Amino acid sequence: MTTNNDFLLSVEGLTVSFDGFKAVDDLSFYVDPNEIHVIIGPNGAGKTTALDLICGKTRATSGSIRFRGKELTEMKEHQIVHAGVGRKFQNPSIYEDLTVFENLEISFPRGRSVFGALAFKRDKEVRERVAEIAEMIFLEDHLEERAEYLSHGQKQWLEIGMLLIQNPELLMLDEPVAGMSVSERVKTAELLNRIIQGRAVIVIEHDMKFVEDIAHKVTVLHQGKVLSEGSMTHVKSDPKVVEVYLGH
Amino acid sequence: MKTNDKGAAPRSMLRRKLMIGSAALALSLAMAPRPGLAQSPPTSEVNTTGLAVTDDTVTVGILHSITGTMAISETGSVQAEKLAIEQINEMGGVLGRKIEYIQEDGASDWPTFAEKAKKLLVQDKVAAVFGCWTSASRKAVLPVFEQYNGMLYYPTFYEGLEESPNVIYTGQEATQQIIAGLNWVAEEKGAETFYLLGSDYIWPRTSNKIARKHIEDKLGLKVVGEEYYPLGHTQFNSVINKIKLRKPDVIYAIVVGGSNVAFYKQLKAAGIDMTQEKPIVMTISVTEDEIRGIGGENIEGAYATMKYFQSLENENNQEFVSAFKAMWGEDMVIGDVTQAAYLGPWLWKAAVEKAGSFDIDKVREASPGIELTTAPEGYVRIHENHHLWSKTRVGHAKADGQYEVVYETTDLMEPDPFPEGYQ
Amino acid sequence: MTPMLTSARKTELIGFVIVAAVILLLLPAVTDAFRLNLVGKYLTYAFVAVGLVLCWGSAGILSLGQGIFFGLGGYCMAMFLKLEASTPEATSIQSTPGIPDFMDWNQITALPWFWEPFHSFGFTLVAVVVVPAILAFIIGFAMFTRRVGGVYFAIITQAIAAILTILIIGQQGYTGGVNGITDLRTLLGWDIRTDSAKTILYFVNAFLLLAVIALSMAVRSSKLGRILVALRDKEDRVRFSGYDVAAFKIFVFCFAAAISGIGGAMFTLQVGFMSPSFVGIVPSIEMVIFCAVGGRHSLIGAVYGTLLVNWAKTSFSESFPELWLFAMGALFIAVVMAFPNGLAGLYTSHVQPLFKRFGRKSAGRSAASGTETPAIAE
Amino acid sequence: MFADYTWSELGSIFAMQGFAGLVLFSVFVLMALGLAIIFGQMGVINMAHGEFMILGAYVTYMCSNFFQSAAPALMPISFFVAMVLAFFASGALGMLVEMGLIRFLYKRPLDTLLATWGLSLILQQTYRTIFGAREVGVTLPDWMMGSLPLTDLVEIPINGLIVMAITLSITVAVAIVMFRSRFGAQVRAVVQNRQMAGAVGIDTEKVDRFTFGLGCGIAGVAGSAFTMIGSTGPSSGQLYIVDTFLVVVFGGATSLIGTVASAFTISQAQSTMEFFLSGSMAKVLTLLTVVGILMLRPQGLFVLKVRR
Repeated sequence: MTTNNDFLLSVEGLTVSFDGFKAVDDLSFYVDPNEIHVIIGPNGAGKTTALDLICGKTRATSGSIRFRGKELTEMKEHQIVHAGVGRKFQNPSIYEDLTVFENLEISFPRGRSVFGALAFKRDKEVRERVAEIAEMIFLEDHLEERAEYLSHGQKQWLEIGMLLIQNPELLMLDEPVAGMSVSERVKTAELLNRIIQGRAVIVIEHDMKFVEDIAHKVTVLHQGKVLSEGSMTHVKSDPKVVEVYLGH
Repeated sequence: MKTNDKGAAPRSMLRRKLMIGSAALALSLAMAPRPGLAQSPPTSEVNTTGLAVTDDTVTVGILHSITGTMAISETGSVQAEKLAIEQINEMGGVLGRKIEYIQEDGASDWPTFAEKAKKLLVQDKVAAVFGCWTSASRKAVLPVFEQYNGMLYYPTFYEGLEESPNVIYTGQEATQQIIAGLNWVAEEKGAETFYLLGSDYIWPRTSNKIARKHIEDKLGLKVVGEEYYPLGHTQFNSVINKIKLRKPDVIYAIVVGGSNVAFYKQLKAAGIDMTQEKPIVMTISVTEDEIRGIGGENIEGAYATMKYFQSLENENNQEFVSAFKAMWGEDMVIGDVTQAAYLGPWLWKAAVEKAGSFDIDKVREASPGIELTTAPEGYVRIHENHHLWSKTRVGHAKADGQYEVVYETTDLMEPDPFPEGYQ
Repeated sequence: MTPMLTSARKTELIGFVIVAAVILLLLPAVTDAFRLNLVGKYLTYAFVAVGLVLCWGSAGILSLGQGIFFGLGGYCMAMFLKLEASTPEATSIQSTPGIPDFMDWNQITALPWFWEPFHSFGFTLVAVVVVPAILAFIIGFAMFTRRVGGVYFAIITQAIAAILTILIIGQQGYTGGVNGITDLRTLLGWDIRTDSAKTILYFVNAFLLLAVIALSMAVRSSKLGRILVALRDKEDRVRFSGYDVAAFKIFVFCFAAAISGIGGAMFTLQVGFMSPSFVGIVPSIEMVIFCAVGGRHSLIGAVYGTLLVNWAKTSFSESFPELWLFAMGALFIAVVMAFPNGLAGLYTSHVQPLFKRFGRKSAGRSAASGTETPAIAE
Repeated sequence: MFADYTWSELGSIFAMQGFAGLVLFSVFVLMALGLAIIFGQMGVINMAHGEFMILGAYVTYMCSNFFQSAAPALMPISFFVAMVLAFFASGALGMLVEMGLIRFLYKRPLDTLLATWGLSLILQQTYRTIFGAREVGVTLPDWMMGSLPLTDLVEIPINGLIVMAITLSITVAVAIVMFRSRFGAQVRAVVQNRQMAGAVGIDTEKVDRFTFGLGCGIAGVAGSAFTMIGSTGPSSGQLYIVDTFLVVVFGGATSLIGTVASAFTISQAQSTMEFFLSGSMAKVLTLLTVVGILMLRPQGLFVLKVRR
């Protein structure tokens, strides 16, 4: 029997109910460092809710979420972020009124308090770090563009970049390649494989080709519960999964 | 209509009758070779302080709310002041000069009042201002009048506690209005217990304080409740229940504005029949103007104490009422404040003529002792403290929206803005 | 510094210089002492409007209760001035000399404890800013940590304005009631009612306003300003980028409250009294319209908006009092329907392009043009 | 404070006070129901709600004047004719306003607040121009202004009964319209998913217009009913606006049942406090309590927990 603390993230017995409807029901799963962990499942399986619970957007009815030994269910959202958890939303969630540079700058993990933000200076360190991330997310030529003019795929990358600049140990991506062209998907897969060093990534995705490209481990959710777990090949051959999901 | 100091009264009465009584005469007088001009002293003599006085005109200000929540109340005052000015002009004006007026809108907003007062005094250099209605607006303009030495004729019955050399208070202060009514209700109606009620601001609170002192200390009777509701409050069922529980002989109500309507409608609906012997509803805040909104049938039987009711039977008043209706329409009603506003221009004219000058200081000096025998309310005289000696009456509300005067003090009530023993 | 930012920054700075010139030079030159005092009074509302630009324009928090803070600042100053005016000598006819006249009328025989500190001018100056900020903090803390926002926040602030008005009017022994605190004459022995005093106060007010605008510009151009814009747009993204969103909202709300308090205090000084009619719902909403007319995103626009609406109000009610409410109502609707970004928006969409075309032909002359329309700064 | 009274007196007073609370409750429901539809279902903050109410009151005023001069015999029923007319007048004005103003602002709730505030100023001045600045006295049929004496102390105000009856019927009617009719189903469909509702063939613009009209019409009926207990003047509508919004928000905006429940809670609190405290303090305490609770439970008192 292993203890929780050996994992980067351990979710145990997690349950949340909305007016009696259990969107996530007694969910348990574990994430190791340097692991790309993909969660799949049909619509309404509770995938997004699970991420909401981990990052504190939704409060659990019961159960525990431990991240590097710290209990997240008791923490406020921004404290969870400070602890090293980053989360990308399903629809690209970026600041359309600001430039790409400013989007990344706001996410730069310094001056996060009110007065820190007032005193914040755009120094060399910030500029270099922004440039570095921009290059990583293929946006180095768009730094001065207002974010609303980016393509859908670029917006997705920008949001990933906004997380990367914070150097989180756990990165949670909700449908990162939705709306991307094939070549963009390939680039995104490369990106994920490149950034995995020293952190773990949880991905929710419907695109099975993409999942196969990146997944180290796959968890299949169905009606708020874990249906199957393991490598992609294992999951694909699980008759339960075939029945409820792939079989459609 | 004509005012004057004691000696000249009979002659001026005669002249007024000629003027108002006969249109033909008035016309002929106007066409006559300017009788005013002959007797009008040169401008340099009557205006040594740079007021807006020319050889044939003098400018005054009218400062009331035309817009905003107070417009409802202040309209009557504006109408009365304009009527008085027109009548004075028909008679040849003041010191041979026609009165012209500049009207400003206080917009129910106190700084606007102060602002406009300053404009009237500084920019327009008016010789007098007739205006304000609420205490708050008066308090706001008061420093302006004192600083720039203007003269304000303030028409509303109010809480007292003020005596400015720059204001003539043509309405009653609280003791004048309250004491006589309480005496009457105690003596004539045998009332022993009182429930005091009001809107929550300075006038009702101060008035009820005076009423309580008078009831408890002077009459030796009992106050069984006292309550205030925010301005604009519309739900009075709870307080009506409390009143029913305490069974007072008199419900003494100083509710104002929109709350008034709600209060009397709900009082009636709760089965408190004001036409019965008890309880008596007595108010100092409902003039004929307010009854129009309340509906005569909803307040029938209540008693009001004030100095003026439209139904007063005397010659002055009949002429005033018909002139007012002729100018502003047959369906007009006239309340206490409207009449007091009407007095303003006449009192000012009398003071100017007594002083022989428009200069503010001279007018102020001449003011105490000025009498008006032709006032619609009867006879008034300016006291040393710039308030008016006047009689107080009790009116009994009828279903048609008028009051029937059931009592009138025999003597003039002395104005006492800082009443000893009532504070 | 990016090229785009620099140009926006430049426009804003030019706008600031122009507005400073208008307030400090143009208006005093073309108006007499009486009108200048009026303008001074209007400019005190501009403090509130500037606060609203930060709160509402930048952070998307619409408060319908800014009159509360304006009023509190004004009352703090009024309490000091009233105490100065109520010396035992000046109030010797009262039954308790040495306390404000309205207290005496209400049978209060000793100065209430919360009035005591207002004998000190230093304390008063601090209180003008801090008292509104503390109340804003309490309201903001309660609301923003529980994520009350948008419409709900607007309605609750409105209710608080109503409560405060009823309280001030009801507790007249302590507050002067519906009449307010009136008849304020001197500030540290200096008669504030004379024309020269009013002119000096006008310039003090103008400098304070410009300082507040400069400070607000600094706030907006800091990272905090960008975070405010960001959280108006995507509150969750800011939260999940590790910011305590509530703290930022509380800060900007308190900041707006504090500068509104300064406006209120300057109002009291210039007008000579303070009354509950500036605390309630109607003045609070009017202040929102000043901001909306100027352009809810433009600090400079707020000043022009305030001046324009008040000037229109004064001149309209002088000549057509009956029409004033129609005009005001139409203005509200027009500003929402036709030009949601107010004067500043009109400037960027219509005037600035002209300059650009003009500027290409003869560079550099655009700034000197005597336009009174403000520059937008996003 | 009760030491001097007999038990029967106390019993009567509590009965009366309970009745007063019910009347207040009815008043609150009437005020808030129209707004709850507009604000709760459509997300529009209608600051001119009070002015729509006053339009109903003025219609009642004109109607009663008409009956008095033209058909005095029909006076006893004039009020109900007036109420129907008030519904259609306010409803029609509401639909016009929706067409000319509101429909451009559905995505900007805070802007509807400003625009409707402007509208309220214009309406107020219009009333002032047409009917004069003074309040008008609405003559009501005699039978409506009185009370039914049950015992010596307990007297039931007839207008209170009528207000309660009107409230009950309006509430039932709204419930039927919103939850049992096709129109109601369409409204709820549009509220939940505008695009989808449009896609399945619902004329969403028409639904919006009628919903707004319905809310305003109910306001008109409320205004008509309030001529029995309150004042009718150009700015009387302003007296109601804060209370109305608080009732709706306290009930949890989106739920009509919540609005009714919240009206009940606030009215009982206010009428109890008014009985034990002086008027102004009761009002302040009621408002403070409501605001305080809203700060603790911003989603309103009576809303079920939903995934956000």
